[in-house]
Amino acid sequence: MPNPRPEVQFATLEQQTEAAQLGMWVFLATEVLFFGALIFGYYVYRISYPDQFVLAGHDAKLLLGSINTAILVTSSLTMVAAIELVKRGEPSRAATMLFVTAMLGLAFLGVKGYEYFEDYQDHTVPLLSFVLKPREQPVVELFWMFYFVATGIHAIHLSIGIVAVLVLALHARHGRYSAAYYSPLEVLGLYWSFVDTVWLFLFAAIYPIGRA
Amino acid sequence: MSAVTAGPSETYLTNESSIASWFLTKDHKRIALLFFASVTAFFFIGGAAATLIRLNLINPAGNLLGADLYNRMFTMHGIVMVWFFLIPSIPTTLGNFLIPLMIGARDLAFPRLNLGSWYVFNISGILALYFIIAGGDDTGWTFYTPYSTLFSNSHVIAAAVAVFVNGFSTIMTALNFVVTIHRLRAPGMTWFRLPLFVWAIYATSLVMLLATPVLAMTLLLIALEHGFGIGIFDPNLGGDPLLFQHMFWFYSHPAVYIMILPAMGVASELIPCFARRPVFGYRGMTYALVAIAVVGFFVWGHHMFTSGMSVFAGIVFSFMSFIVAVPSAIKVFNWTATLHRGSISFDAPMLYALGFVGLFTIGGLTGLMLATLPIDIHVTDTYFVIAHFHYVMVGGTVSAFFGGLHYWWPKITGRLYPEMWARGAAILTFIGFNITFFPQFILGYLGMPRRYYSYAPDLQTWNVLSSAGASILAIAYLMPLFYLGWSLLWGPRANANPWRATGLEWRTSSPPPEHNFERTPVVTTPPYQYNPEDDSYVAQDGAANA
Amino acid sequence: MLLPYLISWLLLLLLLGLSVLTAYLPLGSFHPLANFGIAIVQATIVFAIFMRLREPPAIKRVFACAGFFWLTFLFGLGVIDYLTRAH
Amino acid sequence: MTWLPFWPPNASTTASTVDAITFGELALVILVLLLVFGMMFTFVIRYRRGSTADRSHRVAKTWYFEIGWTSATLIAFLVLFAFGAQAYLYLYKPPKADLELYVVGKQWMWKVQYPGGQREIDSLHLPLGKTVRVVLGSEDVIHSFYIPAFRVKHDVVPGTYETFWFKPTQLGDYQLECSEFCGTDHAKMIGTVHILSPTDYAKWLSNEGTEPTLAQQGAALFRQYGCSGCHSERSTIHAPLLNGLYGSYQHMADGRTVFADERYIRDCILLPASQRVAGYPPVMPSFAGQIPEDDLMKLVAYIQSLGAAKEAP
Repeated sequence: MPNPRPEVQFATLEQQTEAAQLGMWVFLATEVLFFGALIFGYYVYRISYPDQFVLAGHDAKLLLGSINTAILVTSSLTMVAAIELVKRGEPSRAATMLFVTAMLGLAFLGVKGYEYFEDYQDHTVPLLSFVLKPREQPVVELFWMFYFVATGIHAIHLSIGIVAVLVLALHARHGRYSAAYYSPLEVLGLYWSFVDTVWLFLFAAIYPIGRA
Repeated sequence: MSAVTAGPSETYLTNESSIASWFLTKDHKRIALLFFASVTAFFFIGGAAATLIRLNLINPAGNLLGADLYNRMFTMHGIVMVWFFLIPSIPTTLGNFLIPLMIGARDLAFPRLNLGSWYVFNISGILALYFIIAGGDDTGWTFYTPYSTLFSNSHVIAAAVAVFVNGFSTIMTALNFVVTIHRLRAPGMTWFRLPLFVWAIYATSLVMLLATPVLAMTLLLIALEHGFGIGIFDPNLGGDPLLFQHMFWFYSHPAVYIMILPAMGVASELIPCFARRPVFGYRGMTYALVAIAVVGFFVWGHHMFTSGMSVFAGIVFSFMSFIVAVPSAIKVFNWTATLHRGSISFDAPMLYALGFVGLFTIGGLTGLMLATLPIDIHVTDTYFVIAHFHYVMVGGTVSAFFGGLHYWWPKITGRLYPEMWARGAAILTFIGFNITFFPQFILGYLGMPRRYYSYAPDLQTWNVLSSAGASILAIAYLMPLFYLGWSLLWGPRANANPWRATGLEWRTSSPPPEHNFERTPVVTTPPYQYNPEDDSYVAQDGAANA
Repeated sequence: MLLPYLISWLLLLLLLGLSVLTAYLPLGSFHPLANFGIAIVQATIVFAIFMRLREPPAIKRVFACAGFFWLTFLFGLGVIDYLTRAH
Repeated sequence: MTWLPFWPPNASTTASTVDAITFGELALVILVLLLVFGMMFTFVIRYRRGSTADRSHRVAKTWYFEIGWTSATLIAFLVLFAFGAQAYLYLYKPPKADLELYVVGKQWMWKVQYPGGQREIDSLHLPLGKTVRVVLGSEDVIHSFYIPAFRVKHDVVPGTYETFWFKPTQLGDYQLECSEFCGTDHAKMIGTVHILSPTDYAKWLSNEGTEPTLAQQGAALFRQYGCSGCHSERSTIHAPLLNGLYGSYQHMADGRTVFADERYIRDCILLPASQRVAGYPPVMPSFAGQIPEDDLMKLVAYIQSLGAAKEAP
């Protein structure tokens, strides 16, 4: 596989790689603000209604949330492993690693879907099946609205990531990448790990709430 | 005149001529022209709404449009002008065209992303046209909840989604500029040799990148609440409508700087060139640009002094609003001082630039009055605010946009525009603008609230005066459409550097070839090396009087 | 080469355990702070190791921090209002 | 300033404060404009292309000047800020009120309730020279209560109460407006404020005042909504008595101490979750969506009246 030539606006391939990475970092900065705005809203209400948010958080599925966190953290590991394998000149093993990463992403979505189902049975889904439990007041519904909006938008981001990882896995299998050229993999790796990071913050906000 | 040798005969305009070569182009200069077409269309759509608004207000009864139609009209005017004209105006057209040329690059870092940005912009534009044609939105461009979410029966979702999608275009373009300015500067083009226009676009891009996502999230929540009842801001559940205002203004105040910073950049190019001397305090100008971009994020609460926000927060935001005015003041003084001991000529771009400085100064000083808490309580949500921000956005940004368009017209099209017509339009803009908007300061202090389709009869004189001014302004804005159109076909050919200016964009042919430069230029000189004494200059690649 | 990644993966899982543990501790109003703090440490590990921020060029660190830095403006100035509302 | 054709009437103590600051600032604005425009005109004429003016010895050390005008503007701005902030604090620290009004904004009208039980729509009758405190509530969207002649304005936010005050100083009729966009007939959400002499005001009150007072109406509602079932000495449920509550400091279960004003009482009724008093179990149900705004204000007025009288009625 010969090294591709840089695009016309770049002097060298290295410059092009750096630009692509910088571009992804700039994009991630905007994503921080996107999710940050939602998390800001969440904490504003948590300050205003501390007791009720703790009550609401009792019904969040801590076990499923923890399993999902572990799945995503592991998927970050397999993602960087794939990049390292390409660097060492083993693109086909890297492709396998990428498939594993995508499968872990799908596993996350599966667990998430099951969690939504349990939420539904628990009557904590606003609009569809929502019942206030004893001592709960209407603000509890705000907690669940945040929960669904935040995890929903995160799931969309993750789905985009899964599709992209699968595409790159196919590319890797067909030998598009080599130790000399793997820039798209690195850029996608940044995105993937960032989506994990978002989940870490959502987990902290939603799940480990007062069960003492 | 110019000693620059004629470039290759193939320019970016003529190298390919199929329709696909335009709609699938990756050339930043062609994409700039595509953006120019879209943005101009929206300028006239928004202008049509403004015309109807001013016609309606001639009569105190306001029965020309009536309540519902009037409410839809000012909402459409606001949304179209803010997101479909002012915010993209200078960055996507002049910025897109000039950034690679000014820094000596062959294109932007991500040409496909640049083209994608134009398509996304047009998709959002079609959504905007959809909500307008389907019956409009009556929430005002600010989408205040709970009116927008629980009460309005208009097309709130379509409007919110249009603005949401528009945000992607903004972010794509800004990201492209930031990476390009970081990674693609020509050899020798250090940060403190960048023209101030590049600095201004860089600062603007930062604000776009860091503010727009918050708006996106906010409008997403508004659309979800209006469409599905996911009431994050619903007071019946204990939600706080002021939380919406915090999130909305966290974007929308910096958005004002998205509109004005590029205009400042344009003025900083024009004034030294036509005063034939270096800009006064180049470094100070760059620091001021960055300071405005950063401190601009600390002041959003001054839109909420009467909203029920805490008294303490009000005082903090008032303080910050005064602080952010300092760098703006520095810029005004530096532009004025740039005229000192220059050799000033009064071509149309300079007239627009001087108009910009004057009108921006009035807008900025009345902004100080609005930052003062007790005055703001009286005049917020009145025509005083309307007058203030039109002085900044229309008097400031639109004047600078027209100035820049005339200045770089020969570079973009390879043709000269008719100077006398252009000067006439510039002067008419200034006169019409002041007649339109100055009376609105008075109306505001008299207590006429904004967004009123009818008003007390004793305020009619000022309203009629304002509407009369608007008709002059409309003529002044339509004139360039005709004489610039004429120049496209019959204007005399321009040489590479008709203004004898120093930037790298003038070191290639007019219009430039596809990849901008025959050879990558090497920069040896700071910008604006003009000498008024012997009328000489040194271009940024070291060529003297080229 | 994979060792730093493996170590940070283990660290992340440990921190996850710690975060789950806090749910059962009576921390009162420090609860959100504790969880948020753990998330920040986890995010730092992911950014530094998995996203290779420790490697040059430095400019990417600037943008990686810029987002969070700007977010503190929203949180800082926004929360001022909520902490000082009349009552 | 009434001699100026473009100056609104000045009819309250607030208006004088605001006008004074406006004048000071306007003078400064005009001064700076004269300075900037004067310099611009002088320079463009003197140094126009082809003039014989000397162009050598241009300023080299520009930063001397820049530091000069940076510090000058900074100091000027800080002075303006200080004046404004001081006046703002004054405007937000109400003096003792002579009269309390309850105003509900509703698409597209203002409903006014007087302590004596009188009610009006889109019209206020107020005595000259008395300090008026207004409690604002909204039934639907955000409105803004604005009297230009008084230079006072405050948003009316659904889900909470806002309060502010003013003191009329001129007899006459003044316009009342809604200044936050609230829907179709936003521009018609206007009314008139009639400032009467104290004797005329008393006459007006007695002509209107046939109903029981606001607090008495509230007391009836207190029984009707079942509040008295818990909040009374005879109740078996451990709920706080409300005598002396208004205007006191309350200790919350989460450790905060809050001042019990109208907004607090309102929150306690609608969102008791956010305002749990220390030592009491969280058993109070939320009344959100069950009490119309007018009734709510009557209840608040009643609980307020308990604060004044230390005895239960």
